Amino acid sequence: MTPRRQRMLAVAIVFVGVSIAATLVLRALDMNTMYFFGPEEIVKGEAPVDKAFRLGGLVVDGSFHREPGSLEAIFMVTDNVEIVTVSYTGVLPDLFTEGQGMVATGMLRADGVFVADEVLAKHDENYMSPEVAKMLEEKGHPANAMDTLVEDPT
Amino acid sequence: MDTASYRLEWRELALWRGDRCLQQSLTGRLEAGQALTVRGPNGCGKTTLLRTLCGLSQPETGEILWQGVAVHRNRPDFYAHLAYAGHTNGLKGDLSTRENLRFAAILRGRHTNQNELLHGLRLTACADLPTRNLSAGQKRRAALARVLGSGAQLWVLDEPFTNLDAAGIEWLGKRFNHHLSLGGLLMIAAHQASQVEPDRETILELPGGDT
Amino acid sequence: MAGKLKFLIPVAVFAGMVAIFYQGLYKDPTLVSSPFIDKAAPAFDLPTLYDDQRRMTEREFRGKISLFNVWASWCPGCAREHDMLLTIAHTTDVPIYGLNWKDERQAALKWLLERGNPYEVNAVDRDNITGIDWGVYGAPETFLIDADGIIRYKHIGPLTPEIWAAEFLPRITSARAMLAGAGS
Amino acid sequence: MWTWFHKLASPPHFYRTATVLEPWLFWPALILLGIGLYGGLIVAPADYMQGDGYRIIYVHVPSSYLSMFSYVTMAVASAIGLIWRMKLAFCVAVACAPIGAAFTFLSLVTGAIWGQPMWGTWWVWDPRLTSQLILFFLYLGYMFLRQALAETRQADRASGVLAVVGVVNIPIIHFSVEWWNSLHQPASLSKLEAPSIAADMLWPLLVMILAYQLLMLALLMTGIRAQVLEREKNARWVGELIGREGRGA
Amino acid sequence: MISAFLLVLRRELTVAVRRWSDLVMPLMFFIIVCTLFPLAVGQDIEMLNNIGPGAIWVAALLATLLSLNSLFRDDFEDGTLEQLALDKEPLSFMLLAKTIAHWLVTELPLVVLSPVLVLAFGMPVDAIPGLVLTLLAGTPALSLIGSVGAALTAGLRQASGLLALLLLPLTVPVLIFGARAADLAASGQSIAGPLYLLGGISVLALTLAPFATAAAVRVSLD
Amino acid sequence: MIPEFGHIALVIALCIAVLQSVLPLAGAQQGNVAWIATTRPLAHAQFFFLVISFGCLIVAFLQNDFSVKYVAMNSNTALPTMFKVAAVWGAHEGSLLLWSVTLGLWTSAVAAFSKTLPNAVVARVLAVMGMIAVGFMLFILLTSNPFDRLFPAPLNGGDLNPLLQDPALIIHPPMLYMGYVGFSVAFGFAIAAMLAGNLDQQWARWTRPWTTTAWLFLTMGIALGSWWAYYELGWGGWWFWDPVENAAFMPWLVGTGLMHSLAVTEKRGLFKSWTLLMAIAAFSLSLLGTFIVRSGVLVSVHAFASDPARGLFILIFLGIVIGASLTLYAYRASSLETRVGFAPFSRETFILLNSILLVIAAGVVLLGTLGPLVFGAFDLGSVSVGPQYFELVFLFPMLPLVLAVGVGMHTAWRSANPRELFRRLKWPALGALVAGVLIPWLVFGSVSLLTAVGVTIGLWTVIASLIDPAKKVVGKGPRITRGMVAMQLAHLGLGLTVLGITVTSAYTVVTDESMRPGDTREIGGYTFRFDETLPITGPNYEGIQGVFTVSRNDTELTQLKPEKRVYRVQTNPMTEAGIQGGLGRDLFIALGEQLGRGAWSVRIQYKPLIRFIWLGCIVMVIGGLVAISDPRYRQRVTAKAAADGATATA
Repeated sequence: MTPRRQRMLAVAIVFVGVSIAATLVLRALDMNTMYFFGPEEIVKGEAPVDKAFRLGGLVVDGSFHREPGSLEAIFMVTDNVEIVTVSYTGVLPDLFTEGQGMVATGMLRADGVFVADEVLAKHDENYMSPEVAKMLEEKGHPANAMDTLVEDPT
Repeated sequence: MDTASYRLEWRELALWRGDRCLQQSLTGRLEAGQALTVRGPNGCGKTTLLRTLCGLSQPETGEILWQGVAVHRNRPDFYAHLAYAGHTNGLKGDLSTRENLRFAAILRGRHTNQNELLHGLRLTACADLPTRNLSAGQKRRAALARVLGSGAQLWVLDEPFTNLDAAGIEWLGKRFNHHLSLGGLLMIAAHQASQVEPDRETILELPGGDT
Repeated sequence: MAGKLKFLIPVAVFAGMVAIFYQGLYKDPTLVSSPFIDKAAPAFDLPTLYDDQRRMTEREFRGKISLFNVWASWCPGCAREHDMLLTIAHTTDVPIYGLNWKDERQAALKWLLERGNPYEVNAVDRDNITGIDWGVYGAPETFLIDADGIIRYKHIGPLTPEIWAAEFLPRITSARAMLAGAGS
Repeated sequence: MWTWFHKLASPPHFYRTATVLEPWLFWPALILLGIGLYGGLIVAPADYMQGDGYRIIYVHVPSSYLSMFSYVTMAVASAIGLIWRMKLAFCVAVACAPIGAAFTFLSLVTGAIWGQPMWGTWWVWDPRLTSQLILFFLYLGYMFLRQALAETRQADRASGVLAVVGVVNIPIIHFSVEWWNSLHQPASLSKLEAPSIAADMLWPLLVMILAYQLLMLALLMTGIRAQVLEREKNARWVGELIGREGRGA
Repeated sequence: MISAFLLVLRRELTVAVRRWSDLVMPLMFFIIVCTLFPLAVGQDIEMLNNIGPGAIWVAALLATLLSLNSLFRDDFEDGTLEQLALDKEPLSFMLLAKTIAHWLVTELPLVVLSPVLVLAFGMPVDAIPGLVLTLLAGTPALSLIGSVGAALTAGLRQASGLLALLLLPLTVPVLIFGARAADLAASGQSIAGPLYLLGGISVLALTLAPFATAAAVRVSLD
Repeated sequence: MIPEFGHIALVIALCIAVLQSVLPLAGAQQGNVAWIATTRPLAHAQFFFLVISFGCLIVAFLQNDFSVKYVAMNSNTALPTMFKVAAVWGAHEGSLLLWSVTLGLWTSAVAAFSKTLPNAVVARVLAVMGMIAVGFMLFILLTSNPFDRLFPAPLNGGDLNPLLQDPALIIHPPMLYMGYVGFSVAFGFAIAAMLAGNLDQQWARWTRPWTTTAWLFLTMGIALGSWWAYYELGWGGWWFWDPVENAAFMPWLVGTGLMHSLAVTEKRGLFKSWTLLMAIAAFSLSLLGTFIVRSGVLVSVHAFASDPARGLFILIFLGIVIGASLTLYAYRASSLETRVGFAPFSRETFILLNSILLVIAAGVVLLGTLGPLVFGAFDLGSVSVGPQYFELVFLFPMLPLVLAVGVGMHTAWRSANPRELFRRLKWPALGALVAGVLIPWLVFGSVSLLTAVGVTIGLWTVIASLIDPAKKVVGKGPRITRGMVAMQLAHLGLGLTVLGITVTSAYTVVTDESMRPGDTREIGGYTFRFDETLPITGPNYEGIQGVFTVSRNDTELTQLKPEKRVYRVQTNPMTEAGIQGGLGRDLFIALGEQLGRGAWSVRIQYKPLIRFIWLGCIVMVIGGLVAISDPRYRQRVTAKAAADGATATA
């Protein structure tokens, strides 16, 4: 085999291999490889029971409440499609607020309540000064961008 | 075989080992039917020169041409004509001599008669033993058998005579001359006399030490 | 069920170990060396004891039936068999070659000076390089090598007159007969 | 064009060029750093959500970017060195490694410091963070492999192969946030359309990135010069150079 | 080219069979690590279930590291590697054959052994096919990536620590996805996602690693 | 006459041991109080007769009674008295007797210091130990009797192996045996608990101090052994991974795991079956170690086969002791677990991880030690198991282990808060990391991967051990109990040892030089001048002493006097190295051979921080001493504690 043909073969092999690999990876990305579920999937029953996974979504405005004298916090999380109730006992991160994103690790109870061991605040990539945020809000644009948190339903 | 055209050339080679420059600029050529014996004190770069010409080491500068084409542009063609035996024997200790040789032969796409070679190198008795159990001389001879049976035009041998007895050296010399008479090329690094007919032989004396 | 079975793992592992040890227990020690019996003597190239410029290789064994004895001055078993070696050296024509194994040169020389030297030549293998090739387990060991440089027998432990008579002499006789037969 | 390229690739010439360039990179970098810090820490307003905590992006973002930039530079230089056997390319690659490792470390540490108030944890095994950590180990591997190989030429090529192999990690780091839904927020600047950061917060960030970039290049020049000197220590021009400086002093 | 590939593969397997005792150590290491966890944790099946997949994968990775050390070392020392480099057939192909042989003799036994471990870790029997599949999909990547590292360090004497450092960052993704897939399998869920990913990594490694290995071998020989 | 006396005493001890292994056990199982009451007297009587027997052997050595074969083979009139005593345990037979005496000592000690324990428990434990004693004494009497006579008696004896003629060796085997045999107590407790079918937290509390005591003897024994190797073998190595060292190291690893696991079982009632298994494993490995070390049975195949009677006996003995206990374990273990929960991030988890890693480490060492033997026995060819194998494989479990130690000791029981932990440990950890990279670099000028890792985790362990004491000194620390001090000391010792090992391995400078008197060499910043050679004569050897002057910056520091000895009887040449030790570094000179014309081959070494290896061991031992001095263990079991134990198991 001439070196030229050898090189062509090598290029062809690399091309085919990388294509196959890319196809496989893309298929994998279509599926949920991260143990990360949104409220919609949970409600649909796609998430496992009795198995730790991560739940992501936005904290529903006005849903947060804490029993007086107790560390247990109850709040709801939404992906603008469905809503899941989360229960968490412990200290919440500073940036955890209603209307913001969060990621919780825990298990789904049989009654559909997600019992979290850990709650992390998730921030979006938008930065602006409080004044601007306020102004935007008044104009009716929510300051936080949903799309960063919620998986594309398609 | 069609032998007329084979030739190996090297131009302006600079050889380095680590931070040490072994040779500044070597230029030379080897034509069909010729032998080149490389000599020089220890550490002058004999082995490095051989390995560089085979493409195992890269020269700092300069180029190597096989039939006028740069070697690294046409490795398969060059290697199809090359057989090399370096300091290591290139034998798997767990395989027998016969198996080692068969592997080398099939890889080159040849089916030579091993028995004649083994007999000539006095390896018949131990041909089926794992080479691990052979003596240093026997291992050396087995490595030589690989080169001699390769059918390659260019033989590059680093210290082929070590661990051989007088009879072995003489026998090897005959094979060298036979190879050259068929138009083969031979390059060796050696301390001893190369056993090659003087009119076919060129001697390259490398200057030693710090250049 | 699997949960309980796993507690049997240690017993099983241990039972395996016992079985292996038991195997080893009734193994004839000479069988251990079987990979080398009837094979060509492994090659070596070592300096000799009296003159470290001189080299000894396995080619020394060619052309005659010889013994190759692994010894060291620190080894009590070697002291026990030394007289037997001297007897062999004086009363038979079987040459004894020595492999001075993992030893100090000075000590070895002193040893031979004090006890007498039964060896033709001694190769010095201070770092157990040749010893590994030859499968030496410990000193003393004695190899019987025939005229073609093939190992015919290996004895582990001190040589005694009984072992010499029972194991070595018959083999030497038959090897001689073959050599003579081939020669005629 | 090619003569210029070849000329630049000759060690003495490059050494001189780098010597000239270095202050022109270093001082602007310092000045920009000052401006950027002033802009970021004092001029820019607090974030509507994170308050002042977000200001760490002025360190975090540039160092994350440069950790990748340095790696790509290193890999490209290594590839050039391997293919065209150019010594100078290896000098560049070798000089990149410690700089890149330092930026990666900085990025990891600032990320952790930032993550604590922002997410409520200093570390999660999410793809972005994990792959950044892997990048750090790749740098370490590169440097330790070099150290283990005594011969410079062999070390150049071996570590070059490693650098090229490791480059698969770069797209993973870059796209991990988009591929996997994870804790790390997407890049604020990568989108071609309007950046999702307010303008008065943006400009100090851009200034900082530029400052870091210049600083990295300045450090790179220093590194390359050291490499060139080390490798050419027996060459005549180095001897002349040292002699001249020696006389000057 | 194909025949050269098969020839090298056959020779590697022959040598491996004749030196099979060298293969036992990594395997034993794997077994030791994997059986001690169930014994130590005792009856806490839930905890065992949780650590099982991770433990099996880490053990597999470490066993691989153990065996990789000698992947090219012997060939480097006896000169057969340099003979391969001087052959007219592409070096990358022949090294791929070596790597595949390595997978067959060191990784495959681990895969074959893994069903027993599933039971020792108290995972459900249904998890066996899943775990075996993930190991089958992921271990080739370990061998292939490992071959690059082994080739880079072939000429070094004390290379084991360095080899680990070089390989860990490159193999960590395999480890993560492998353990995750095994975990999913243990809890009876679909493992298709991570399996595709592992397969993708393995195919990518299969495509690119041989070239890198060949380049690294040439560097080591220089 | 005296040897016969010793022989008879040994037989009597055997008879008592038989009684001791039957009566108390039967009594405990059937509730016969009278039989149980025989336990303690029998134990003391057995020890008494063993001591007499051993004393007789010592007397035989001191009197140069060469009509006793064992004395003839291992002693010599010229041998200094000190070494005559040491020679008693210098070879197979005597060392087995020492083993039995040590077992008797432990048995007697358990009998004496167990007043607080229920009598039935003591009866079972001592019965199990009695069974082991029976096995050992039978082995001695049937196959390796040290009192066998030799006829005719030689005029002079063979001499003790000169390698063994070192003060460290007088004390080394007894230490090691104290450790090995001490694990028999934990083993006895474990078997007794399984026989009784009752394994509660009390059990762990009783077992702990005994285990710790055995462990600290073993630690000392190993450290001394390594020290001895460093001093006596003459070339400055301190660990060789040879079967003899591994034999002591494996029980140590498992014993360390056992100590930790026992703590969890005591405090939380967890990991019972695992603790049991480790108690069995620690002692089993001790038994294995004994046979590897002294009988040579497992070292080389032909020693095994040359005396199949011995080998078979050992095998049957091991089979019965280990096999039976493991079978009992398999039968009982599954019923022992209690379901007490613990969080994934808690001290329990760390200790579990620690013990698993330690057992893995012991497992790979066992694999490497027995592997070659197994392959040899089956004729399967050779396996390449050298120091390289051990160093690589050993690192896998050890790196995470040492890394986890620092975190683990600051983790709370039951459930810890990782965030809180991070807050407390981030600066120490960062400091260790920075120092781990910078210190080697600044002090020694280069840093490699493993050095950086080793120094970092060593420092990290040291720092982590010192956090609480340091806070205490400043006045805001928590209350530090005796148990905590013990733990901190032991871990501090571990950190120091790791530091020592790393730095020594990385930065030792070794050169072999050919030197003549008057020559000087410069190594590691020190100048070595070879002054002269002097002939020397010792009690049973002759030799040559080299005199070297060491100076630094033109200041004379010391003189080193390495020796080359030849022992008269065994005629072995021996190298006695000249060592100048210091906390920071050792200077080490060994004389090689004469090269002619007055020149000698000389090996000069500069070994930084090597003393830290043994210093660390000493600190560990002190930690162990503090732990067993805890008065808690000597308190009578109160009704309340017993009730607590009962509720925890329920």
